[in-house]
Amino acid sequence: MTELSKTQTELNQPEPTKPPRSQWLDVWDQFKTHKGAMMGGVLFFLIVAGVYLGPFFWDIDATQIDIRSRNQGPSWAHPFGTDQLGRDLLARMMAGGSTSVSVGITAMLLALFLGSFVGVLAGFFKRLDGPLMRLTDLFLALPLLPLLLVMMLLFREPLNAAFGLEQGIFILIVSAIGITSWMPTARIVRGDVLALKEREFVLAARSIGTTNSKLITRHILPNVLSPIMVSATLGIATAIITESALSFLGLGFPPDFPTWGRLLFDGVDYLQQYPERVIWPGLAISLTVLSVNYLGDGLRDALDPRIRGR
Amino acid sequence: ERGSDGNVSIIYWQAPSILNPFLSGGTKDVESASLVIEPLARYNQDGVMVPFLASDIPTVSNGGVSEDLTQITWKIAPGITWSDGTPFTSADVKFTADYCMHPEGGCAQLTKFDGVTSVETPDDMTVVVTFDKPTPFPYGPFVGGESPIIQKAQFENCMGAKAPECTTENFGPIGTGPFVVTEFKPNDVITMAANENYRDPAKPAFATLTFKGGGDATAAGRAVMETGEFDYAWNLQLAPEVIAQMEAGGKGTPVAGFGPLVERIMLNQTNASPDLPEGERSTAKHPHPFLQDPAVYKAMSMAIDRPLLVEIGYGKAGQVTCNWVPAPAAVNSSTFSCDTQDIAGANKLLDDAGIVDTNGDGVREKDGVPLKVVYQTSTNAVRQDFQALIKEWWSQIGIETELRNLNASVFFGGDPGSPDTFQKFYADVEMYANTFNGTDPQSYLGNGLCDKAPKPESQWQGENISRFCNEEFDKLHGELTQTADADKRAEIARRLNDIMVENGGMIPLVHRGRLSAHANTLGGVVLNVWDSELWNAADWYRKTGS
Amino acid sequence: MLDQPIAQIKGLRVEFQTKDGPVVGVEDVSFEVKPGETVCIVGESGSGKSVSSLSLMRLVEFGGGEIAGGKLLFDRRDGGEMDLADADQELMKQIRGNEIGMIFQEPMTALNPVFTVGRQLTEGLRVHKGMTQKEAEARALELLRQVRIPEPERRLKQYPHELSGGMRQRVVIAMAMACEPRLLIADEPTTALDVTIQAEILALMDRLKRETGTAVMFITHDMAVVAQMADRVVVMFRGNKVEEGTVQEIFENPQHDYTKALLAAVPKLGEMRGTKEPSPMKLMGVEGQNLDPIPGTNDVLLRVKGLTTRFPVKGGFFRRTISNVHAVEDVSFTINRGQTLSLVGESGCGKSSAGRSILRLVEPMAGEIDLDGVDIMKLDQGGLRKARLDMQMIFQDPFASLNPQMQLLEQVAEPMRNYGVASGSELTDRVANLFDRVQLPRSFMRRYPHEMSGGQRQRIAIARALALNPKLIIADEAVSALDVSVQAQVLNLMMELQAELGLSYLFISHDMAVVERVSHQVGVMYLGRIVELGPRNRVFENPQHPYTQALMKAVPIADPNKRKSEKDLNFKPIPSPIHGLDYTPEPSKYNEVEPGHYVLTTDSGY
Amino acid sequence: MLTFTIRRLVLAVPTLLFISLVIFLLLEMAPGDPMAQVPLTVPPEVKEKMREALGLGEPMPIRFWKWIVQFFWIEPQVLIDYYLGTTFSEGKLRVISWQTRSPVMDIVVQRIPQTLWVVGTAYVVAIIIALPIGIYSAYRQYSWFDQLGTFVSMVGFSVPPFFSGVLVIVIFSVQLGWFPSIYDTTLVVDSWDSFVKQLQQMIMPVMVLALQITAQLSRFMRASMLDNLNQDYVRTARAKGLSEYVVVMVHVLRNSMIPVVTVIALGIPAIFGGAIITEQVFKVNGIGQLLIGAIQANDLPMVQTLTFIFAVLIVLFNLIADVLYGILDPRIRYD
Ligand SMILES: Nc1ncnc2c1ncn2[C@@H]1O[C@H](COP(=O)(O)OP(=O)(O)OP(=O)(O)O)[C@@H](O)[C@H]1O
Ligand SMILES: Nc1ncnc2c1ncn2[C@@H]1O[C@H](COP(=O)(O)OP(=O)(O)OP(=O)(O)O)[C@@H](O)[C@H]1O
Ligand SMILES: [Mg+2]
Ligand SMILES: [Mg+2]
Repeated sequence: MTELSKTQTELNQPEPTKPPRSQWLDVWDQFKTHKGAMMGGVLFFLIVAGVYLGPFFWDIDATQIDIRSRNQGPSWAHPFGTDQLGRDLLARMMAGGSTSVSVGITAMLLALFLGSFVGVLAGFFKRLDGPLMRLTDLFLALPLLPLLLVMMLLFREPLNAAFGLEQGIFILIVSAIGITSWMPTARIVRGDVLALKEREFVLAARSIGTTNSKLITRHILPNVLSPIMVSATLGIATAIITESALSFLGLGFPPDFPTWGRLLFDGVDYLQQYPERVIWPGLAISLTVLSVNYLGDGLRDALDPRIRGR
Repeated sequence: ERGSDGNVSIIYWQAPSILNPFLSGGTKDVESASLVIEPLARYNQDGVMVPFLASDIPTVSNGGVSEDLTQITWKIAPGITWSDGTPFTSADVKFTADYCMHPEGGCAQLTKFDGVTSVETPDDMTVVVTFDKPTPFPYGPFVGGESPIIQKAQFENCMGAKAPECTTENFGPIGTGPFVVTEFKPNDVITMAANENYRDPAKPAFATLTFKGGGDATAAGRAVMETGEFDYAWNLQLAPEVIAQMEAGGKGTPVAGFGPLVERIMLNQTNASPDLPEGERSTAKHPHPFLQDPAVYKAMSMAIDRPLLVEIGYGKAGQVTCNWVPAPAAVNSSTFSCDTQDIAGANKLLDDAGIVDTNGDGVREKDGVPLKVVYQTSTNAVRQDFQALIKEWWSQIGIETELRNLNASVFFGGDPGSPDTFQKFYADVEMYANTFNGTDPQSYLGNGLCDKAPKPESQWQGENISRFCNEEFDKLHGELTQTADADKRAEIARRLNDIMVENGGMIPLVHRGRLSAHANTLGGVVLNVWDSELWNAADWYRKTGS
Repeated sequence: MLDQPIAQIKGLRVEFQTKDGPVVGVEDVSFEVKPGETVCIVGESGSGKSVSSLSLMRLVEFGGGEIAGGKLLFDRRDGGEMDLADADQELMKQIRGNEIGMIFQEPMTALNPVFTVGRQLTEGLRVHKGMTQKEAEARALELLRQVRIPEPERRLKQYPHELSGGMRQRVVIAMAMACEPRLLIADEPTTALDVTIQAEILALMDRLKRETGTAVMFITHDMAVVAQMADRVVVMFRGNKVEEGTVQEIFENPQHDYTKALLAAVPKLGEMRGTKEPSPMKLMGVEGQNLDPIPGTNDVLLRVKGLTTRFPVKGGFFRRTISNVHAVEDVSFTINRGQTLSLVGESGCGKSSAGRSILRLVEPMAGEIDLDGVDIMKLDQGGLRKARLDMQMIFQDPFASLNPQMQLLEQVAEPMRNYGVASGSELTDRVANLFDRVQLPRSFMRRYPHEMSGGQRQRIAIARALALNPKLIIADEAVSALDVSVQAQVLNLMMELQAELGLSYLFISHDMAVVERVSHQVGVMYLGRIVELGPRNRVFENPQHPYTQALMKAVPIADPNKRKSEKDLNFKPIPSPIHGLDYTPEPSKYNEVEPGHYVLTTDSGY
Repeated sequence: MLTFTIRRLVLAVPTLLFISLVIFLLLEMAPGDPMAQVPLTVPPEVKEKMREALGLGEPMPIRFWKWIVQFFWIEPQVLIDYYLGTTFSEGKLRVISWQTRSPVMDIVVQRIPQTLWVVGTAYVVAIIIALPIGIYSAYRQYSWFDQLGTFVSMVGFSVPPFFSGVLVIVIFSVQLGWFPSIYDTTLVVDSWDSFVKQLQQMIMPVMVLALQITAQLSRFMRASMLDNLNQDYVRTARAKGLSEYVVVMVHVLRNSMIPVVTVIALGIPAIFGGAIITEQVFKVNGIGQLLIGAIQANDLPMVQTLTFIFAVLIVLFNLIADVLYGILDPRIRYD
């Protein structure tokens, strides 16, 4: 009989040997094995650190004008060279980066939030679907520039008064970009939610008394993470570039406030004489976007338990 | 010989949208139209009037202008025909005046006809213009690119409210100029061909002309000087290094000319603080807390390194100036000198005036009010560089500056609903450039008159942007309107200029020229800042051998 | 020549490269298939059955596998034996579909959704036989007739989703048969189908084999099907062959422990003959099993009367309802405390809809539902939420009903969280207890659904249903997706819980043998109505309604001596449940043939 | 399907009317003045007169109503007149641009060819490039080709056209002198030579635009292919003995194209909308440039009309995408 019971235990599925561990450790484990994600993560960390901590080590002010040493190439005094007013490009890259990265990330988050919110509502509540999708059409159709002008007109002064100059403009720009770029996310998320809603586990969740709000946060949202991640990666790039377009139109930050987009835009005129002026900001934007992309890929894989198990 | 040199191509980075200058007023439209329709007389490159459709320039001495300065009589040169072959007569000239002075027409050049009471045509070749009062400078109507003659036969049905409906006419006016329109694509491109009926049978040398619009100044400059795709590029407002680099391309040459265009900083004489109630902000009710203090504005001016500004922003196309009206040469005052920066002097001036930093924050205070200014301008690379530099310099004399740049179409758009227009001037200082047409500064100087200040009652319209108000100035300007003698007029003008600058209405920065570029193979280009740049397109030709 | 095997597998070993290193899918398997013979391969889920067959087709490579050793000898049609293990893909292309045909596990997904049936059928013919479009279509038509699809001309132009599951499976079979392969591999072709269709398909394959002399390799874990089909049987366990023999040998004299356990776990129709109450199954190797019958009580827990559920079919310009799917039509029954009522019937007859209607997960149109004195139909959303404390559901597909992104701990804890029953460490304790209850190791609490086997997932679903101590559990095909050994474990667990906690079940299934094992009462559904309702032994031993009788006949019996022949089966196509708005169905009237045994007298459409 | 389409079309009418109202209000609220580009030398009184001549003095509701009538009633008549030679529209006031004082629709019609040529070609080129890249990247997931594809498309996506455009101009026009830097909208393609010229002037803007579109589309294509490559029906197809090419390019591709085609369809309004920055950089002077110019000049009738046409296209192509979805995927049935 011992023989038999041995077989019987054997007949049960092989048990896992790994001890139980926290979800986040799992995520981190999986994340670590994704080479691209690690590289992306490290790079992004370096960029963020360089941009926010850099100024502590490189204490030239980004707006300090040293007219005698203008238009210089890279040197020890100015590793990235100087611009047409003799401002140190490294310092400007760092200052610009902190604005651009903050704007990129916050605007992207805002757009994601709006897009996911609208998308989830439209997909989940049949009644809201029509109106919300028409709203999306409306926003897609609205001309961006007049919209921004109106926003500037209505909100610049109150925001300046409430949050101070820099904060006010920051909030304004971030919301302007966010409000005008959530629509694709909303569409994608809605499509996924529509499909997800028909899945049986949603019905199952309902049968155990899960309320709608919990249903959305616990069951629907985690499962639409993957398209949201993709939108997020693309969103950062769009936000950084849109910001530069805004500055160019005189709708962005005050002129003494460098951002990568603006540095790139200003540099374009000097493309032939001083190519490094476009290379630095161009490289910075591309690297940020790339690193966020790989980071997003890795995160998506890491957050999806089905892939993580493999 | 006419038509022997093939095609000439011109690029304007602003695209013409209409070929009827009376309906637009935009430089791009006026200049493109100047290839087709012509005035009786134009200014040449020196600002001197030369007859075009008229046989000579009427003056008091030759009897063309009446002694009491209320009448001018133009004689039309013989043998001029419209491009459709019909003869050009005084009826066309009179019609042009009627057309523009029609109350419902919305004519952009109405000021040219200021004070005109009647236009008479005693015969086919004579035009008599009568003014309501003595007009020392009677060359407003029918002179210069802004006031060309249009054909009566063509525009007869386009008077007043009907003007905008005449698309064909507005897009293809029949003219007397060297070229005729073959196709007009609004805001894009115009193709023209040589006028078969042009008065000089040997001109124009080019059989066809392409006038491309749109893009940006960099691209236009590149297309002429680097790739050689175009023959002529207009108004290249670019950093000097960029121009130099382009010139090194070897295909074209930049040319500069100086009109009365001045880049200046306007000083708000009134308080623009956002704490004031709407409707009282930036009005004469509340004088500015410190900008009217001579020590302050003089120090601000002294702190500025103008030669550097010129070098960085305009290069060849700029000159240092301390004057509001630096051209024509006769009216250029020599009272002030400002070509060296003097930070120490500025600081001393402020210290002596008792305007010092009392609380140690690096910013001076006057009567407890810190010297913090909001400095606004339109969005434009050079202006932003200027802002950055000037902010830096002012910080060295204890003035803190907040920079703001605004979309040009909002800033210069007169929308009374927007807080960001240059007329509303919801800032302490603002920078832009202004100029006048022709050579007579009288009405331009009138921009300093007390009652021309924009205010809520006038829907914020008015040319006295800095709300400058000076009794002596107003009186002197009145005198100017009565004076006919050229030297006397010039002297008064210089004094008006001095009063404005001395009393802190503005800080002139750079006398800006116009920088255009032409291909090395294009001959006959004479840059003219007093009239249309294309004024002598009839004389252009292709240089052989290159 | 007949004795020359068509295919010989010798010492096959297949490995998969994964992130955690190589995984052995098949360790060492050898067997052979002779012409005109059906070899059944049985074994638990994951034992390497599919991988072996895919290796023979050399399709494992596309799934990331690699044939690490062994020979795959195949006798080609134009003479000559060759080793497929080292044939190149170019040659394989000629063999696949042409000389070896394959029927895949999942009929629902094996067809390309965007091409018509005709196109998919003719593709292989044109490639291998060089037929023109016309010839191929003619042949496809002939094939569809052979597999007895009604209206074959029309089907050719239809898309897969327009066919029912059974029809789709037949199309897949026709596709595999198209080029008259010498060897037909059928990988669990009937697992997902209900008995009636399954019976039809098995009969069909049998006939085709007899008529064309094709050798068949039949993969399944259903012993009843094996008994019905096989000539020889190969038993696989964890990547190895553990036993091989003729079907009689295996059924009558199994040698290996695993084979014995497998056979023991098979519920056999008729096993419960003569008993009134259900009792747990005797499992091999489990000591101290309590096999007492479960009597239940006589006091009514759930009373359903005249339940009617219709799904609107919208159409027209203003998207008005133009007709209704009559999914559940005037259904009445009662369930006693501690007892089980089973609903059986063909796919699509409305079983799940009935179950869901009771929970009001779909809104019923009419009827009364009384659960322990609570009128469910009258409740508002809040009340309903509260009422669901007492009734829970186990869903048809355990994998689909679990959120793939949530840890099991969270999933089981969720109902308690929702009702604020417990929190913090108490919650964790209760979840742990539930895991113990359903015999899952506590270490599984932090796993995700995909990391579990089907049986384990089903236990999670049960644990979740139990979390709130409900009085009634609606188990919708809770065991259909499982292989027999796991199925037996789950069934026993459910019965054990019933005995201990006095739970009532509404058990929905199409497997008659399972139903016989677990129920007190049985209701047979057809086209939305219960056509026969009564105590289990009465319905099974004395079926009155013609539909019940047909259903009973279709059930395969796990005994090779009791094979059914195709002649016994005769199924009518099911009429459409969609009716116009003006259609008023007659009320269901029943005739009480025996005490408590009702038979529908109204015309049910059968 | 047909009733679905018709119903959506009918529903589109109130939607579009509402959108047009919102656009109108937005433009009204936006600061700016059609006289902004008139030189400062023109005094305010004259500007005021000019404004009145444009009809700016009238109250807002009247102006909106006028626009509605002009756009929905008179413009269609003009179109009918144009094709049938009738004279319905004679003497009626059309939507007139403030900048050019000419009918807006005439200019739009004038601009469409170059926009379609350039942006449309770019779109087509991008599709032609992106699909194979996406397919192959998915088929060989994580191969060096896939990695490179990801890298290039991400860089392509993150480089703004005001930079890449100038870069290619400097390289190909200034340094190499291969292509003209300024697009010639007057070129008439009627011979081989002019065709070559047209190609030359199109290459750079098309390149810049296509890079961006390719980047996005190839990502979509790849994801969609990956979803389908592991489906069971692919194995079935292989088991039938079909060649790899047929399996991937017929069976998988057809399924993967379903979402991608709708993405492509949704992108089409953008073609008509033009590519503002790219058109500006290369002086293509298409619809995009027209719009930005009109916005800068505060030419409200022009902006209103263009944005509205754009809105119509968006709504229309949304519908087309939905319908396409239904056609391509036989499982989806509306109604
Ligand atoms: N693509 C793959 N990658 C990794 N491992 C795999 C893959 N395909 C199959 N396996 C493993 O190979 C083993 C055999 O799987 P196979 O599919 O042959 O099982 P089966 O006997 O057909 O089971 P079922 O009855 O569930 O179909 C399993 O352990 C499985 O995990
Ligand atoms: N949400 C729904 N909308 C429309 N029709 C539905 C819906 N759900 C089920 N139906 C239809 O109702 C009928 C009964 O379906 P139900 O799922 O109850 O069948 P079932 O007996 O459970 O079948 P199976 O054994 O396949 O699970 C079927 O015709 C089905 O197509
Ligand atoms: Mg299998
Ligand atoms: Mg069901």
